[in-house]
Amino acid sequence: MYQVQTQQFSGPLEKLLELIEAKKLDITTISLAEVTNDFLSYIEILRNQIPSSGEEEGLSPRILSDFLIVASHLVLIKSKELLPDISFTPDEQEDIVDLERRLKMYSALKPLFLLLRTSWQTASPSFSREFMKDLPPIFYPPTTLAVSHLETALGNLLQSLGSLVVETEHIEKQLINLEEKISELSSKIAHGISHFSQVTSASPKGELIVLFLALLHLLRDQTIRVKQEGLFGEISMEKITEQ
Amino acid sequence: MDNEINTQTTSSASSHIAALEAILFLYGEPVSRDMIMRLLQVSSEQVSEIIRAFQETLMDSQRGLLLLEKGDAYMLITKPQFAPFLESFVKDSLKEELTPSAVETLSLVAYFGPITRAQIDYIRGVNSSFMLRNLLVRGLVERTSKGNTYLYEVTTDFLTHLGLARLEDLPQYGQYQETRKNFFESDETASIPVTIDSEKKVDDHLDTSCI
Amino acid sequence: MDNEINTQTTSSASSHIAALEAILFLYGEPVSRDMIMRLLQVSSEQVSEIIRAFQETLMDSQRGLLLLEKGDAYMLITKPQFAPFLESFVKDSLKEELTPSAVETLSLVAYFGPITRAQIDYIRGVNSSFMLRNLLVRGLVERTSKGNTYLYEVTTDFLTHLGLARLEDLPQYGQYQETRKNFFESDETASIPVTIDSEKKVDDHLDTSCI
Repeated sequence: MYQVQTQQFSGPLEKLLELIEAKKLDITTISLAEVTNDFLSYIEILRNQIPSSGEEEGLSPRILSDFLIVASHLVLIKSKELLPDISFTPDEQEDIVDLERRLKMYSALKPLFLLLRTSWQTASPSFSREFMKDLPPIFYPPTTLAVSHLETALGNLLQSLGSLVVETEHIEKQLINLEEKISELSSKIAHGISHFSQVTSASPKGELIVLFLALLHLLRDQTIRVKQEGLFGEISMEKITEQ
Repeated sequence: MDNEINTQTTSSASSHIAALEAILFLYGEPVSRDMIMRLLQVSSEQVSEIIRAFQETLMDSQRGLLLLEKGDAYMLITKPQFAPFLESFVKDSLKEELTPSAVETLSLVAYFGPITRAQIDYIRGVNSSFMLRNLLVRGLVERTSKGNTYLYEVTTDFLTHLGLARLEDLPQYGQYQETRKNFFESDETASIPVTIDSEKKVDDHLDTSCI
Repeated sequence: MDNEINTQTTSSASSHIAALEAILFLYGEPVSRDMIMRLLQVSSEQVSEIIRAFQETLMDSQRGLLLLEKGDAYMLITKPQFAPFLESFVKDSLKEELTPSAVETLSLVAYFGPITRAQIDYIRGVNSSFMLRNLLVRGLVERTSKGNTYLYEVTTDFLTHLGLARLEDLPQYGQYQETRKNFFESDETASIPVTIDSEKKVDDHLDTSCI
C-alpha cells in the first residue's frame, strides 16, 4: 500500500530540489521564492491522490502534512520577496534561513542515499550463527520472575501502544498550529499591503494573497480530514475519506 | 599462524577450505559429503583432500574448533578442551536475569500464544528474533511450525515453574484474551501490517534453522 | 592438539585466540570486551592484543570467517565472498527492496548514528517515526534511550547484510563524516534542533517497552 506511494511521491525537500534543478537555479532564497507556486501546485496534485474510502493505495495525510510544513516556509520566503518591508519574528527569520540550509544539506546527501541503495542491492552478505546454536535443550528458568511480572509487562506494553494514538492526534495538532501561524502571517501581510495602498489582483501582492488562500485551503481540508480509527487506526490505515 | 600449511596447498584449495569453513560454521548440523561436492563443485576425492587439509589447519593451537566426522558427514564443534570453560560461560550467561525486553516478549507469548514472531514484532515495535531465540534456548518458550511460519508458546516446564497448572491461571487471562481478539481477530493480514512502507511479512528469516 | 593451556606465554596467547574462537562460535551473537576480559581473565589491553592477533589469522585465504566489530563487542561472521555457497540455505529476507524513504532513513542512521529522530526528521524534512518503527521491526535499526530521547543506530544484521565487518567499512564513510561536520560543525545543538516545528518527541513514547 504505502510502497506504491513512497515510490510515486518524493519527499518535500527532494521535490523542492527537483523544481529548483528543473529551472537550473542554485539553492538560494530567491530561487526558493521562484518555485513556491510550483510547489503549491504540486501539493494540490498530491492532495488529489488521496484515496477515497476503500482504496488501498494513495497518499497518507502524514506525508501531505510534511509538504505543508515546507510550503509554509516557502510562503514566508515568497512574502519577504514580494513585501520586502514585512517584519518577521526571529523564529520566522530562522525558518527562512533554515530551509535553504536544509535543502543544501539534502542536496549534498543525495549521492549518499544512492550509494547505500546500490550497496544494498549489490553487496554480498555475511552470515552469523544463531545464538547458542549447539546448545542441547535445557531448562533455565529465571529465578526471580513471578507471574505478576508478566502481567505488568504486558499491561505496560499495551499501554504504550496507546501512545500511537497520541502520535496521530499530534500530527493533527501540528497542522492546526501551522494553520494558526499562517493566519497570523496573513493578517501581518494584509497589514503590510495596506502600507502600499494600490493593490490590484495583477500585482505581486495579489499573487501573494492567492498563495496564502491556496495554502490555507490546503491546510483546512487537511486538518479536518486527519482521522483516527480506533486504537490501531493509524497503523492499519489513517485514511482520508473524500467527501 | 602456521604458514607451512600454505606451501603445499594451492590457492584454489585454500579457498575451498575457507568456503567449507564458512559452510560448516553457518550450517551447524552435519553436512554430507554429497552436499559439499555439490556446493563446492568438486569430486569426492577432492572433498577428502579438502577435509584432510582443513583438519590439519584445525590442529593449530590457535584454533578453538574441531571437525567432527559423523559417518559421511562433517560438522564443526568446539574443541573438547574448552568444554568446562564453555559450560560455565553458558551457565553464566543464562543465569543472568531476564532483561525487561525478554520479560515483555515472554508475556506476549504467555498471554497471546500461540503467536507468530511478526505479531510480536508488531506489538513491540522492534524486531524480536533474538529475544525469542534467547527464550527458546532457556526452555521457556517453544515453537511449532505452521505453514511457512512459526507459532510460539510457553513451555509446560515454565508454567509449572511459575506454579501454574494451565495458561488460564495467569492473572487476568480472560480479560487479555478479549484485548487480543480486538487486535487480531478480524483479518490478520489486514489489521496487522508489520511494516508501514512495505507490508511484506517479516518472518523468521534470520533463523538459519528454518531452512 | 595443544592440551597444555597457559603453560608458556606464547602458547597462552595461542590458547587465548583458540578460546576466543570457541566462545564466539558458540555464542553467535556479539560478545562484549568486558565479557571477554572476564572469561579469559585478561586485561583490556590483552583483549585488544588477542583480537588483533585473531583478526590477523582470519586474513589467511584458508579462513572463511571474519570478526565483526560493533561498538565494544565482537562477533564471528562468514566472509562475504562465500555468500554464493551459503545463500541457498539461509532465507535472507533482509534482501527485500528498500523504499526511497527507507534508504534515506537507513543512510542517515548508518553514516550519522547514533542519531536522534529529530535530527533525521530535520535532514529529511519529513516525519520519520513510522519509517523508524518499520526499520526497528525489520531488525535493521536499534535504539538506546538517552535521557528522554532515543538514539538510533544500525544493527549487526544491517552490517552483515552488506558484508561489512565494521561501520567504518561503509563506502565513503570518512568522506560523509566530513560532510556531516561541514553542516553541523558550528554548534550542533543550535544547528540541529532537538525538535522541529514545535514538535514534541512523540515517537519517543511510541513504546516505552525497550527502555
